[in-house]
Amino acid sequence: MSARLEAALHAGRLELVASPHLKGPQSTVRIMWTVVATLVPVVAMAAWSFGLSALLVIAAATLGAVGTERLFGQGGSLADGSAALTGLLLGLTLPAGVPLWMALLGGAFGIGFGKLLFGGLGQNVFNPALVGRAFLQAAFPIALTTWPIPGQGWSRWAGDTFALPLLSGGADAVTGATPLGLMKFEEVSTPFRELFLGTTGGSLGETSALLILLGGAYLAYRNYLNWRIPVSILAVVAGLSSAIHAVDPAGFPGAPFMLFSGGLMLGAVYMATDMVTSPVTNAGAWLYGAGIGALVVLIRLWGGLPEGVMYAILLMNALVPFIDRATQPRVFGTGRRAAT
Amino acid sequence: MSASLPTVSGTPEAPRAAEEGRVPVVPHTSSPRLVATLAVAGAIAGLVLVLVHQWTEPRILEHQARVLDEAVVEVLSGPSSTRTFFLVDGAFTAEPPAAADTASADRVYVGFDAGGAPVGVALAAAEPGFQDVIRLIFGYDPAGGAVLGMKVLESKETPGLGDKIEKDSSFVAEFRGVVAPLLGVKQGAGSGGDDEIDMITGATISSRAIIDIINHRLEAVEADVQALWRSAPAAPSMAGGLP
Amino acid sequence: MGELLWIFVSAMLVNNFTLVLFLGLCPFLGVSAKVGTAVRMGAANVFVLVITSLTASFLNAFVLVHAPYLRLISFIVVIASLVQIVEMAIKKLSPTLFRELGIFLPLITTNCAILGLAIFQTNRGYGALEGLFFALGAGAGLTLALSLMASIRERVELSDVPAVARNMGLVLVLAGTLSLAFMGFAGLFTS
Amino acid sequence: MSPRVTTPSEDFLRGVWRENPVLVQLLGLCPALAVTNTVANSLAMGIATFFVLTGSSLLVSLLKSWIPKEVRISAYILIIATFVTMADMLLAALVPDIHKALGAFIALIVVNCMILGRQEAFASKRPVGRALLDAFGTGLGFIVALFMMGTVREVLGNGSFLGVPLFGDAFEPWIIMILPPGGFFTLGLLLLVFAWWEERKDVPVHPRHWPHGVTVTVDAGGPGGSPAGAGVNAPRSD
Amino acid sequence: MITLLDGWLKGGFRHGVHPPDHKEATASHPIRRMPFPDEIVLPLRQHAGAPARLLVQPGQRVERGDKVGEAQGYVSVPIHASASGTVTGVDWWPHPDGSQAEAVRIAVDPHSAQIPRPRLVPRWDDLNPDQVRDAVKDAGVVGLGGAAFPTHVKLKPPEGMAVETLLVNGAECEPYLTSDHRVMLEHPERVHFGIRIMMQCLGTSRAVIGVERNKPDAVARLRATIPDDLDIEVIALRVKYPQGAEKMLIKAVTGREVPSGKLPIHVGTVVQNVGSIAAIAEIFETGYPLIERIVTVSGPGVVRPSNLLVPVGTKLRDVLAFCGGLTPDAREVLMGGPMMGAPQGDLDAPVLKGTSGIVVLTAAEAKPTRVHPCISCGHCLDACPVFLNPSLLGKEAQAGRYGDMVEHHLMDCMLCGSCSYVCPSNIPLSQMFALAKGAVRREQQRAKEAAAADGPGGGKAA
Repeated sequence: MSARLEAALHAGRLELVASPHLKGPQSTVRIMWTVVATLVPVVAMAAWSFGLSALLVIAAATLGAVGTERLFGQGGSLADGSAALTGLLLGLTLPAGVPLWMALLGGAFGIGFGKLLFGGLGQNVFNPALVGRAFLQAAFPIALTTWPIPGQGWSRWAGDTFALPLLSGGADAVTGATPLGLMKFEEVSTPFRELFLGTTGGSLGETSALLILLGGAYLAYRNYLNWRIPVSILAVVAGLSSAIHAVDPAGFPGAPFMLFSGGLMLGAVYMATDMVTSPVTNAGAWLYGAGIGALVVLIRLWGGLPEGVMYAILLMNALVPFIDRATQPRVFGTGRRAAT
Repeated sequence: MSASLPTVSGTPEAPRAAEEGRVPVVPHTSSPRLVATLAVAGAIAGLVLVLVHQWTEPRILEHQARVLDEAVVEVLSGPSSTRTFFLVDGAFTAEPPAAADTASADRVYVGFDAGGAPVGVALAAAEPGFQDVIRLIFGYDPAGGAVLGMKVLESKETPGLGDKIEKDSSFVAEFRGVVAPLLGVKQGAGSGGDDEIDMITGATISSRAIIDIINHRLEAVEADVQALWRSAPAAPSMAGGLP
Repeated sequence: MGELLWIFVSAMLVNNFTLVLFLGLCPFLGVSAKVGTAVRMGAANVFVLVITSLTASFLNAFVLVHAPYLRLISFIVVIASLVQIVEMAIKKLSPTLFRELGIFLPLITTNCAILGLAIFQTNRGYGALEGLFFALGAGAGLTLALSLMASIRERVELSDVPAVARNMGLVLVLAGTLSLAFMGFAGLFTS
Repeated sequence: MSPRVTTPSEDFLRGVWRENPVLVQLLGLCPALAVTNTVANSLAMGIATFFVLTGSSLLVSLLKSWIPKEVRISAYILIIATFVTMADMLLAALVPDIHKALGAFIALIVVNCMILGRQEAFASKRPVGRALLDAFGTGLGFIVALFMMGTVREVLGNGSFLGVPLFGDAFEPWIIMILPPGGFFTLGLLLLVFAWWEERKDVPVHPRHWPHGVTVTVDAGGPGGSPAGAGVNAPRSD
Repeated sequence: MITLLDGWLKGGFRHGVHPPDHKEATASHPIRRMPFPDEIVLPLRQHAGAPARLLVQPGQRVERGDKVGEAQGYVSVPIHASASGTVTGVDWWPHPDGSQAEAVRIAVDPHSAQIPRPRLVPRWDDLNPDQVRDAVKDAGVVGLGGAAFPTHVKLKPPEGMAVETLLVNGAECEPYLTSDHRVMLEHPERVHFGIRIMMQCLGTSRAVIGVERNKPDAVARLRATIPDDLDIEVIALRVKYPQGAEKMLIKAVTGREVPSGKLPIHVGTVVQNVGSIAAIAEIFETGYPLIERIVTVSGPGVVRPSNLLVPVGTKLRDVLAFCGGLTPDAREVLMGGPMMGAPQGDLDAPVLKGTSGIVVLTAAEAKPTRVHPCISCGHCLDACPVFLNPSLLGKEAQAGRYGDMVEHHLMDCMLCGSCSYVCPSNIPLSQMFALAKGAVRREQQRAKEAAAADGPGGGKAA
């Protein structure tokens, strides 16, 4: 045997790794960063609609999330992209004119109390971005429901962007209303085309249904989100609101309005599908989505708030452990479920 | 709380332990003695409470009456005297028959000016708001059909937002002289009608609840109040607060 | 009917006893480690709450109009004894039911949700029927909060919770987040 | 469990800090969360509870040899309820505004198991002086905890302390802090800080039945026996 | 509805994964005989069940095909010398499973013609089933698919259980491996002959050969050569891992699920690897015992991928050297396929009867080592062919809750590795399950022994 061959057969550099020795194409890090990437058009749209304030608000929320993860998270956990995604999503749920310090605080709270306290990525029960959003909503209800009018130009600073920490802005912003607010409190409906393209008032990321649907479709195609969740949410919202609209057309809006107004698209595609906080089983995904859809309709039509997507998702997040227990797959060769 | 107390009810074991723990392990005391002890303790407790009650009750009642009186005076813009009318058998009367249950009967408070002429009726009402039941009192002029003033007595609306229904003086001021039934409009979006109330931005549900409470209340007793008004109620014989 | 529905929904969701009014925190924090236990605890709570509501209605209507200062004492004494009697009756009549629910009963009697129900019901001037719906709503809300918390904690038990959060800190934050989520129900069925 | 001999100062100080009823033993959480949205309410609730606790402890300690074991819990509750009713009526007569703000939670002092716990664990076994010291300490600890909660919540939630504005008009209040979730979060935060502090001191954190469901007893009764022994049937609540 | 589903499922099972199969590297390489190496190492433990009992002493001369170890008990088979030579020692030697095992070392006689002793070829059609089974056992035949379960055991269905269908496993779902493929392609008549013998032995009249659709030439060859007198069906299965697992194959072919903890015979089937079938046929064609087997040597880390006929006991080193050695970036040498194969740290370990392939991976294929937390994506649930919840099991494994894992059907896990393959966080799920299963088995064994030690009646309390 030649020396070359002997060298080539030397066992010293062989790795001993447990099977399987092949690895599928999916990677947690890639999933997170891809989701971030599909949000770029949505962010761009927000900037186009609401001006540079939009970018600053999103940046502040992201900084809050990433900074908290860096300070209190496990070493290297920033690289998985989940904290950045949380911050980005939180930013997209905020109005353009919210003071930057609030966005930062929301990001920090969401990551700190919504994620790190549970042990970090994968362990949390509630969607951290929505925990941050719900905290801000409860803490600063007025700032969080002050909606600058979109389409006022690129370089406009909206509202209270530069308010000093802990202080309110006090700027007299030109404010508009969201389509849902108009519907709930003034019984004015918004044309469908505006809803679909996103030229209406609202949170930074909730206005363009089109871009969100495109991003979601790509993620579903790559299996980076469970398509059953958005499909069941949207189907239940459409079905319930159509039925209610049929009974009382004057009192309740129809399905197109319900689907394309408010944060439903962003919530259904990007928030409810957060893998960590949604059911692990497919049957559970259907139930979970249906529950979110039903709660959204309940809160929007009969609740005190114009919008209920955030609360619907948080409430169903709380039910996920329950749903997971109830929908375990039936184990091969048994009549029984994997977990009881 | 029991996070720290060992007998907490949580695990099935704990109650079982509790079960066993109930078996008396201490020297037995005779039943009459037990009953007697508790009876004596109860009697002493009752006695103490009656004493404290007798001392505090007049003060508490006085305070309650004062609060109500102040509210009535506020929503009727300072009448010189007021008088309570009870709804008995479909009509308001100042002195209900002895048999009537005045404790739970519906009532209104009529305010009179210095000359003894009635200036308006104050009505209390309550309905669910955003968070919980809102209780309020408002003054009403049956002749002109106008609300004279409104004061929230109790609410749990969101601090800083919904609680503006009682803390926002411009909102409260809107209820002076507005014609019923009231109509809530978005701030600045009204047509200037004399039945319009500008709702609070961001607290639409709470604002609307106030308007609804007043409208519903008036709807329910309007006829009886008009009847009372037509009967030209008399001022109390001596000026003063509510009975 | 609408008012009864509102009383029920309000007690269960909008003003949830545990998550908004902080009543019944004892089982919520101490007991909610297993879903099965939590659900049975909730059921036992519903049971005691209904008894309490009926008792309070009776006491309010016939006894306490004459001696309001004895309210607290009579609530406590009468409810505790009544539950004790019912417990003994169940033990005799249905040992199965007793095993399922009965063991919780003595621990619930002086739970502050029970006394809270009696007092709130009195303060709001609810009659017997309204009180019953109030009790059912409160019980449903307690059961919901308990079982949600329990299922979440079963999941969190498998997590790598940081040491500082194990000292009930995480449980309180969880409760806070649930309470935050329940804010979504505010204003339900009022407009 | 053989009673360890304690000094009077130990009896007093224990409840104030090291075995703080709220922050360490997690007792009396219902009022600690429900009424601490302002400092004034917190103090009022703290003082009312202090009053009930000391009154009950005094009486229980005085009567301890006359109260038969079988009915002692009922007797304690009767005593506590009497004091609570007195407190309720006195507050209503003297400070009606605070009484209105605290609402039903004054009556609920009855089911604050901290109070019953002290009777069962301490007052019923000790001389009057020690019982009073213990009640003072525990009551003070309760006031301290409620005061801390109330301070955090009012300062952040309203920008004021005891109603006095601290930051001027431009301050943006964190309304959540005076809402129910804020109560949970504030207490959660305090517990986190406490745990972090304990950890930093390298003292093991109080054992609790977390995360594995194993209940570990913390001697709530302190020296002299925990409620585990005699008081298994003791009613508790928040 | 059920039948509709079954129709849709025909030729497949639910879940599973689709790793790239890489069969093209060797699928077209005909089987070549590898020259005899200088030394043969025959571990006495090569099959499931009791190891063989040593029959030879150092210094003893053995001829090719002679027994060096005898079966020890019913679930055991003998081991035969795969080359003529001299026994140089019986030593502890690296075993492909990573441990050391007692092995017979034979210095191959370079001057020998390596022609086995002449043997009587039994006329199979004169033998009753018991005699067939004895012959199979005596020839040391085990399942060649990897599990190495003694074949004769499978040939005897338990009392009162009838075999409806003989299922021949030609799925070969592991990536890279093509040894079964080549057997079906090059020796279809041997496969059919083996089926004939087994059908007679099992008393069944129906056989089905399941082959994945990525081997169309094998399907065609087998179909074309079916003897007229036999009821043999060749089914082309959808390509999916782990199609070759017994229970999956049965589900795919018959639509029936083998009950948890039960054997294929409970649904009236016996599954036999196509290589083992060919080996049985060979016994009755040539009289030779199982002393050599077809091994696929493949993977990007091998210079010349090949399908080789290798004497059992040949060291990996020699096999790889014959294939041109390893490339400089070779990182992992696997015995078996890349999904379930065992990594080799010592190339002195020999090829065993159950070795279907040697796959060498380079750094490019090796999976990343950084493990991220489980994000509950649920991909593992979609992959698990037995419908477990690997996500939950993994968390329980991490918390050391083996009891909960058993409740959640850990023991139904067949360690196919599908969950680990799809896991985006690189969590070594199947490794954790293997450890847990081992721990649970040991615990059960200990409990059983403790119960036995207590004596009859005394063990009740435990």
